[in-house]
Amino acid sequence: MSQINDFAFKIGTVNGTGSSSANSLIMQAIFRMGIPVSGKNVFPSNIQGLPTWYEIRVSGAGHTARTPIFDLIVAMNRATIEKDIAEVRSGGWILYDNSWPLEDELLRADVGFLGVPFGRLGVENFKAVRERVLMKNISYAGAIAALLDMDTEVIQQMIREKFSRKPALIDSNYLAIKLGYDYAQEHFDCPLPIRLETLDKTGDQILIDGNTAAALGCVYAGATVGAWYPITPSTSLMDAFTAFCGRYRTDPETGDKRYAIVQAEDELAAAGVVIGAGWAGARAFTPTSGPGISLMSEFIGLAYYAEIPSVFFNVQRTGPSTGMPTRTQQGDIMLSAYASHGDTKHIVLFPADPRECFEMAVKAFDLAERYQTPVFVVSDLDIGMNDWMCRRFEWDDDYRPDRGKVLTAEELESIDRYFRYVDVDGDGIAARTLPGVHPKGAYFARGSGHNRLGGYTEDSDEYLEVVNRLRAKVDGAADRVAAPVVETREGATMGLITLGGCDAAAREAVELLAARGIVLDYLRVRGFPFHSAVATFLAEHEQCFVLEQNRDGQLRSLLILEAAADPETVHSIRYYGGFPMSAAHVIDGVMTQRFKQGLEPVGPEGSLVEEGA
Amino acid sequence: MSQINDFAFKIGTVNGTGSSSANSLIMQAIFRMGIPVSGKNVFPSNIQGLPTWYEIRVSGAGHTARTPIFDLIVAMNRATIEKDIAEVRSGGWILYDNSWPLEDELLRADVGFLGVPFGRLGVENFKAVRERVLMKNISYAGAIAALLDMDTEVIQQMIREKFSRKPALIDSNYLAIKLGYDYAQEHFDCPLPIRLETLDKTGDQILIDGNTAAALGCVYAGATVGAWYPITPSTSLMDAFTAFCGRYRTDPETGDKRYAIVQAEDELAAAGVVIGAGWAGARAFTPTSGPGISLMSEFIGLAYYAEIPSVFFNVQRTGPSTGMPTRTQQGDIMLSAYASHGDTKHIVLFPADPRECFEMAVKAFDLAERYQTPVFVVSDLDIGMNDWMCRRFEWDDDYRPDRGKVLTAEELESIDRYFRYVDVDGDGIAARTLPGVHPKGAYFARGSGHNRLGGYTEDSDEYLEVVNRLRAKVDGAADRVAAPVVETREGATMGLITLGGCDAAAREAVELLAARGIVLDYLRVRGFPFHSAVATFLAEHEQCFVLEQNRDGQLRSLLILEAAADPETVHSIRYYGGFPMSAAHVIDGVMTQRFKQGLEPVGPEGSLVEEGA
Amino acid sequence: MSPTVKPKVLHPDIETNAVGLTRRDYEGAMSTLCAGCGHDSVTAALVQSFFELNIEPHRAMKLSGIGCSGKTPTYLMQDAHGFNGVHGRMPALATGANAARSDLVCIGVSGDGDSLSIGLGQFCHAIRRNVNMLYVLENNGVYGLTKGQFSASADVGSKSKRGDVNTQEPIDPILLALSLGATFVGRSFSGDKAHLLPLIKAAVSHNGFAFLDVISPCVTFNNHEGSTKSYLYTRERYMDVAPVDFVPMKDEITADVEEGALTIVPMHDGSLVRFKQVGPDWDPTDAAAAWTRYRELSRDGAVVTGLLYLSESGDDYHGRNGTVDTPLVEVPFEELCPGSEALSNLMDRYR
Amino acid sequence: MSPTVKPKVLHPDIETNAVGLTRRDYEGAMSTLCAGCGHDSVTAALVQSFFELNIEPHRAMKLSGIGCSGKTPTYLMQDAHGFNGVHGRMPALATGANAARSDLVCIGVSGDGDSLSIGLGQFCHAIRRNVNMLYVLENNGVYGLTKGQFSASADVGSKSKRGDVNTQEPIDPILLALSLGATFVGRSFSGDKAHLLPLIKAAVSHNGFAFLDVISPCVTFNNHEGSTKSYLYTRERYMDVAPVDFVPMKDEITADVEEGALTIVPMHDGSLVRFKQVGPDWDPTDAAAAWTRYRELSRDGAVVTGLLYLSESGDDYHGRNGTVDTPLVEVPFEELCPGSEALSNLMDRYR
Ligand SMILES: Cc1ncc(C[n+]2csc(CCOP(=O)(O)OP(=O)(O)O)c2C)c(N)n1
Ligand SMILES: Cc1ncc(C[n+]2csc(CCOP(=O)(O)OP(=O)(O)O)c2C)c(N)n1
Ligand code: SF4
Ligand code: SF4
Ligand SMILES: [Mg+2]
Ligand SMILES: [Mg+2]
Repeated sequence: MSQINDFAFKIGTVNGTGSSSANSLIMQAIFRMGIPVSGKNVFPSNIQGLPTWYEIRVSGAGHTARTPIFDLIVAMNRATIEKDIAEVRSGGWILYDNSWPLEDELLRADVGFLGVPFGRLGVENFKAVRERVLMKNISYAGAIAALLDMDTEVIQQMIREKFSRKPALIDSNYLAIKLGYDYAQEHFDCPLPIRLETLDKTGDQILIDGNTAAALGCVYAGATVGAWYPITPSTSLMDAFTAFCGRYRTDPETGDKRYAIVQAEDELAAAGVVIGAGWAGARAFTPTSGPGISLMSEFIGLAYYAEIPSVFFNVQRTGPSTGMPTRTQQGDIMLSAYASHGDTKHIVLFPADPRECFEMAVKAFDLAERYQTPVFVVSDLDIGMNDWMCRRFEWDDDYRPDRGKVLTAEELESIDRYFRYVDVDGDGIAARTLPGVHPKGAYFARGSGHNRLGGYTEDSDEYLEVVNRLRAKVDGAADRVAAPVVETREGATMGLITLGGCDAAAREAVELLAARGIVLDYLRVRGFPFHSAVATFLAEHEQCFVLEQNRDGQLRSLLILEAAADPETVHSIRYYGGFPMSAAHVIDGVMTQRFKQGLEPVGPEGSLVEEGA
Repeated sequence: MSQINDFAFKIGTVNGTGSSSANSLIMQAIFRMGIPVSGKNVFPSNIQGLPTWYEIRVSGAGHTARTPIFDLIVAMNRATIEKDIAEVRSGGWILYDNSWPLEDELLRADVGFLGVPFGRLGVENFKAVRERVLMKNISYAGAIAALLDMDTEVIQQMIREKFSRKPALIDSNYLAIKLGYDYAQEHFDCPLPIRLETLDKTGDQILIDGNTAAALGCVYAGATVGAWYPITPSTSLMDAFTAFCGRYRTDPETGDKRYAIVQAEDELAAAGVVIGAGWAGARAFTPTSGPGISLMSEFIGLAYYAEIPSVFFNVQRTGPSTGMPTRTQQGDIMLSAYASHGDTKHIVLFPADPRECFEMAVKAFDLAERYQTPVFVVSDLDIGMNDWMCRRFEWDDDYRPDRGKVLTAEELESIDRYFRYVDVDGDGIAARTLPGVHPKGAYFARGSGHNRLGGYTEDSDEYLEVVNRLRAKVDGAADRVAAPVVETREGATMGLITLGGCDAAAREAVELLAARGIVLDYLRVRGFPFHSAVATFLAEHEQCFVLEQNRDGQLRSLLILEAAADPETVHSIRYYGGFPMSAAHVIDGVMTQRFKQGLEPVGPEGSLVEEGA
Repeated sequence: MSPTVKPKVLHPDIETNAVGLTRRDYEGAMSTLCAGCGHDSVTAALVQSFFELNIEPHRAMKLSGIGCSGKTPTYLMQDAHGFNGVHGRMPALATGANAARSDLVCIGVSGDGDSLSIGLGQFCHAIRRNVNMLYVLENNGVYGLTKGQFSASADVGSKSKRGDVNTQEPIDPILLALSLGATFVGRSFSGDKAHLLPLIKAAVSHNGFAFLDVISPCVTFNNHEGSTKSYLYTRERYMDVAPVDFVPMKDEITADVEEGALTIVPMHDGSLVRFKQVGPDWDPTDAAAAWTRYRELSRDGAVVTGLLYLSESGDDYHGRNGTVDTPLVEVPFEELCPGSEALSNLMDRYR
Repeated sequence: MSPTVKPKVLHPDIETNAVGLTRRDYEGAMSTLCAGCGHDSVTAALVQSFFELNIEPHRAMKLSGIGCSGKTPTYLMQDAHGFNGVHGRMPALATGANAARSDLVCIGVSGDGDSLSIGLGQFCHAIRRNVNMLYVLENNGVYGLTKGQFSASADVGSKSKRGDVNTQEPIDPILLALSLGATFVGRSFSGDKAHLLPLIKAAVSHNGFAFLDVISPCVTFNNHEGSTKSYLYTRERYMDVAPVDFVPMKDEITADVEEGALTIVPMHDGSLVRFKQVGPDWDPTDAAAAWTRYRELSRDGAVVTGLLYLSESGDDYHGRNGTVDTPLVEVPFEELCPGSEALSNLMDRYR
């Protein structure tokens, strides 16, 4: 089988050795050749010295989901070479550093071993120790370029761009690339059957990670207050916001900042800063991950009950507890919907890729202000920290923030008396006011019992009036949060439902399954409370598979509780081992479930899907 | 209709004026007359000067649920007299202080007004201002005694007991009682048609609140470490634990304490202390309420994942957020089941009354140690803070704590090597060890990814092995947590399902409905994960009504997700205004739901049930 | 049970301030605290101060945590936006509110449980950030609202109403604030309104975090013999080491500043703080000396009060951050959103 | 990826201590920290100290929060129970563990983010409770594990690797601890093992909360020029004001205590702490003096180290609580459960 523009490889190195620049160089070069590509960084929760991998998938057909099958493994890390060799597919290749010989017992007959003396080349060509390490990593990029038939001009151009401010480094990088490239050309039959061929499929695309995209969304939405406490994998969101604000929000004359970023002492405080700022009228947000949401729970309930606009980005990682901070998961779905004690229900957005991170970040502020409530944008480590290929972002200059119902000084002047929680319009949303605007606008926000007038209460009826309205308000948002993406296929009676970063794998699987004669309609949930189209889809399909990345089938649960899914006909497909979803997992899950439902005579072998007990 | 031993009255006073002793005096006197009685304290979230009510229901038939219909209202608080007068049932009575005349517009023709010059009597008979206020409140107890035909000897006996250490106060209390009693006898036609008659139905009963009972359970279970941060309505649990430990856990010779109570700086710390102590081998617990559980969420996830026995009492109050701290609700059901980010699932016990608080407190420690996981005992303000009539507690001196699988020094000595998370028995439970016991026992507890050996891991398979076992472990507890209470009736095809403090109202309603020809089987959930009998009950009934005190039908949701309840056939009945459930609410809810299901031609009028939108 | 609003009694000759408001306009709902609670005296002092400072109520934000103390904002300036947040977390809310609205007067009221137990971390970090606000800690040594447990400010040896004796070292917010580099540290007593007024005014004028620790006895749970936070105990041991006068901006020129011996500190907004009598032992501009002497006197049993430390030279949060002068809430959207062209250019960098 | 266990090299003449263990027995898994990380030197000092103190590893409990610092317990005493809790909450876990097992040596390791940001409240309250434990704060001025953000201990003017300058006042744990009544306050430097060893030993012997603030440079994110927590900066400004010798219990009688000029403090367990050279400026038994001098010297740019303050006379948590001597975990159930008769009697009171 020819594998032009259709293969995957991964590179095993040691973290803290500069391999990440080599890896993104490779990925970007492929991208610039017009070939769809995706990369997954598999890194440890540690700063230096532990194994790290970078997985690159090349797919002329445009599939960007992770694949767990590798055609080539670049095994630069002696500590993991055994595992790496074991993992490459039969018929694949191992590229390794043969400065020292490989133990015989590691060899596999069904795999091609491509040894390049990276270490020796480094020692021979570079002086400083640190430089040798760094250049060794750049050299493997050169070797890969030769093996895969990469466009060397593209690489050189990238090196020039990257080091435009440090020209001294351009030469050494050129050299390192050349060393690897020439050695490979000389010693191996280049290119390999897995190889690249220039396409024109990335013209309107960019390579960007979801956290950067979300940060950009915050800037474009006009968010002025950001509060945070660092936590992987959300940290880069605030790093990006800081950088963008530095560029776009600094007064060119005075150098003054049109934003305030508070690095809070913890997540509780970060939530409090956001809610205080939201109450005072700023668009405010905090990025965090699961442990942070747990810590913010009390404050989230306050924002819900006192009706304060606030935006929470939850870049999910593998839980529970500290879990695996550098692995991905979708384990906070239920929590996002119902966080905090008592009866609560929140608006949630589930972006599937960086482009949606950008768009939904903007949307989140509009929803938060429109519905005067906390809004969660729930992505995950894979979306947030990996570079994804997606369409260039666009901006409509006519966009103006939807501040929702906020009374102006003029409006306040003209009314007799203002009461905070009176539902004038019957949509569950009462008009709010901001401090500093008008004496008549004053009200007292509180998390304790209050009545429609905004007064403290311990009276049943007064209490009930408010909490019942809250429920109506949030439920009423359903069709305005985010409509699902639906794709139907001729003849499908069953559906596949998923959310967030499972999208690419799901679509790929739906295609592959269709080829096998298993035709599925597809729905991707993008918001909560669920859009009415979700219940419709469920009602219109005899059986649905619900695909997600957590142990307990949280999306499925939520669909049952909130979209009238029939528990008998929604079947769970879950993979939650910390890696992004792959089409193989989906297909495997569908086949397993079909077998269970009596639709297939035999189940798939060696199932990849984790079965919760 | 004769209302001997079957009526309800309530007393409106100002808090901080000593009315609570008068009220409990009245309640206790009725109890000592052998008549079933229940009392609900309706108090403000404030220390002094605001309205407070005490509701007493007398039921020869033994119904102890709250009733919202009052035959007599003692309106001692001028600030609420209008409301109080409006609330008494037609044909009922108002007992009030007529030292000052009542405005004409307050009078109701359908109600008997019984004026007693409590203020004047106080002024005439007592000197100190504070004494006058206190004695005024005791006097109304005297008037009530006359009106209801209370046994005065019982009252005098109680006063003697109460002030045995302050004999000076006995006389003034006697006098105050006598003043009210005589005045009523003289001026009114005593007793009223609503009156008491000695019975013998409370012989094996006690009057106790659930927090005291739970504290006693902690003492009997051998809990040695208690950590807490004060929060209504859980505070009295630790107060009681402290008092019991003072009595039962103090070394008679040295005065040394066989317990450690840590008043922590907040709920996060309280949870940490409990988990630290549990890890070190102590039975440890913390009492709190909803906001505390929100704050503890992160730590709860740690205890779940690192498998540390720990017991959390959640005495629920009305949420969300600070909510109404002195009102009751069952709003933390879902939270208890799934608290913390990531995939988690917890063991929960739902006591229905103080006796179960006692028993389940003991059980909670056994379960926590057996399953090495956090266990929640979820009661509410009504159960926790009100005095309930219930059977005397018993203790089996053969009880020994179930410490679960804990390896002794001898066992450790005899094995080759110990690994913390290996599931030797196949029940999902790995043996644990305690510090200080044996060098071979050492292991590293962590909330980050770990494998079965107890080592840190970022490996998918190793991670999955542990979290899948955790799920099996907790699910495996289902039949050992607490079997539901089931009561069947001839001919019932439908069921009523509830939990916790709704029990009394539910039972009463089931009786009353049966009299109307609506026959229901009854199931009260007592634990989570649900016992298999719950799913069986659901499967065996065409329709079930799920009764609970929260807006969103959380128990119903949980039954759908975790006990295979069919959403189509489980109908929600909810009342969540902050008062305890009453039979009227249940009947009303059942009738409304039956009407909706087309089973009744007309729905009930003026529905008491809150309809979530 | 909506808050009882005090009837406005209109009096022909009722006094109005420079912004045309009466004292009554600075009041709020009727207090529901216990009769005699120290917190109500603090409220009265705040009302009076804001009236005299001519603050427009709608140009102020009042925030609090949970506790009897947390109710204080309800009882003042009904025309100011108020926020009664969750227990111990007012500092974060105030930080956010101030980040958004640097132009409004930010008033936080807290309790000793609220600030020194559950909220200790937030309290310390708000000091560290020098958030521009008045922060009043109504300190009664107990958790009033939950019925009288010792708080972290209870002194060793102090007796509870039930008779228990506290054995734990107190957390002294004054020592803490001075250790954390607080720029305005005052201490007063709810029972001494004349003392409180200039402190509150100076605190409002301060550019940064102005901390006032106010001993505010809990008559219900901590006013008995054996308590070290009772009215009696405080009165008996009261020692005012650094009392101040406050000279508002407009009076400045006419202010009588002749008594040269006194320290006079010009405040950020142009008003003056004049230390009435600063003994040779007390230098209100020396944090270390204040820490040492305060601790020494306190250990000797004194209840030390006054404007113990003041530094007007530093930057508040916004100064350090370099935020624009326009409150962020009022920066026009056009100045916040880079627009489509910028986005298009930016996109080129992600290729 | 289970922890790499160091191969035990058996050496015939390998040194054993009084409990028959070798130094290797006090080690743990191989460190995964960056080469040169200060935390690893702290680990080495802890290993050495516990070895020399003859602690039986299984009679110790080691706890930590999250961060690079939080990994330290993994690298020492593999035969001790360990608990790597959640971020900033180790003090509570340790309080609970110590409440249950007062007889075991309790060792907590934390970072400056862990203790001074998210965990500040818990840290302060553990001091207040005087929990009997060794508390090591590996202080590097940054959040190492999340890649180098300033922590609350970053000094004003300190430069981040990216070039940002910190503008916020640091929270100095020494000033804080002294303000909170800490009973053992030491400061050291990971680069000076000889200095650390006696401090660690004295801390373990202390009856109460023994706090050690150890400057422990982060080579990856905070060891550049402009950092005030780098090796170079610390070495250049190192000022040891109160170095100590530790004389273990068994050596006590033979200890050379002739040099009368030195302060000698007998510890709770019978060992001695001997201050090697305490200048006229430093009285390690005077907290106020320590606070003042420490602050002064630090402001002058010194990195002040030593056993800055020690008070051995107080009670720890259990002493104040009056807990039985038997660790609570070992009190027999019969002494905990009042039994059926007591219950029956009690029930009579609820009628
Ligand atoms: C998270 C949380 N925990 C506990 C409580 C209960 N609570 C309310 S106020 C309070 C203490 C108040 O003490 P303090 O701050 O000193 O105020 P005071 O009442 O003495 O004025 C507590 C513990 C709460 N409301 N929220
Ligand atoms: C609740 C929570 N918030 C944030 C994090 C992310 N986090 C891990 S370690 C750390 C800071 C560590 O800094 P420090 O305590 O100084 O330790 P160091 O790494 O510098 O040794 C942070 C913010 C987390 N693990 N948990
Ligand atoms: S309980 Fe104490 S603090 Fe609370 S209102 Fe009463 S006197 Fe004030
Ligand atoms: S990042 Fe810094 S603190 Fe963390 S291991 Fe590396 S050097 Fe040490
Ligand atoms: Mg207080
Ligand atoms: Mg650090």
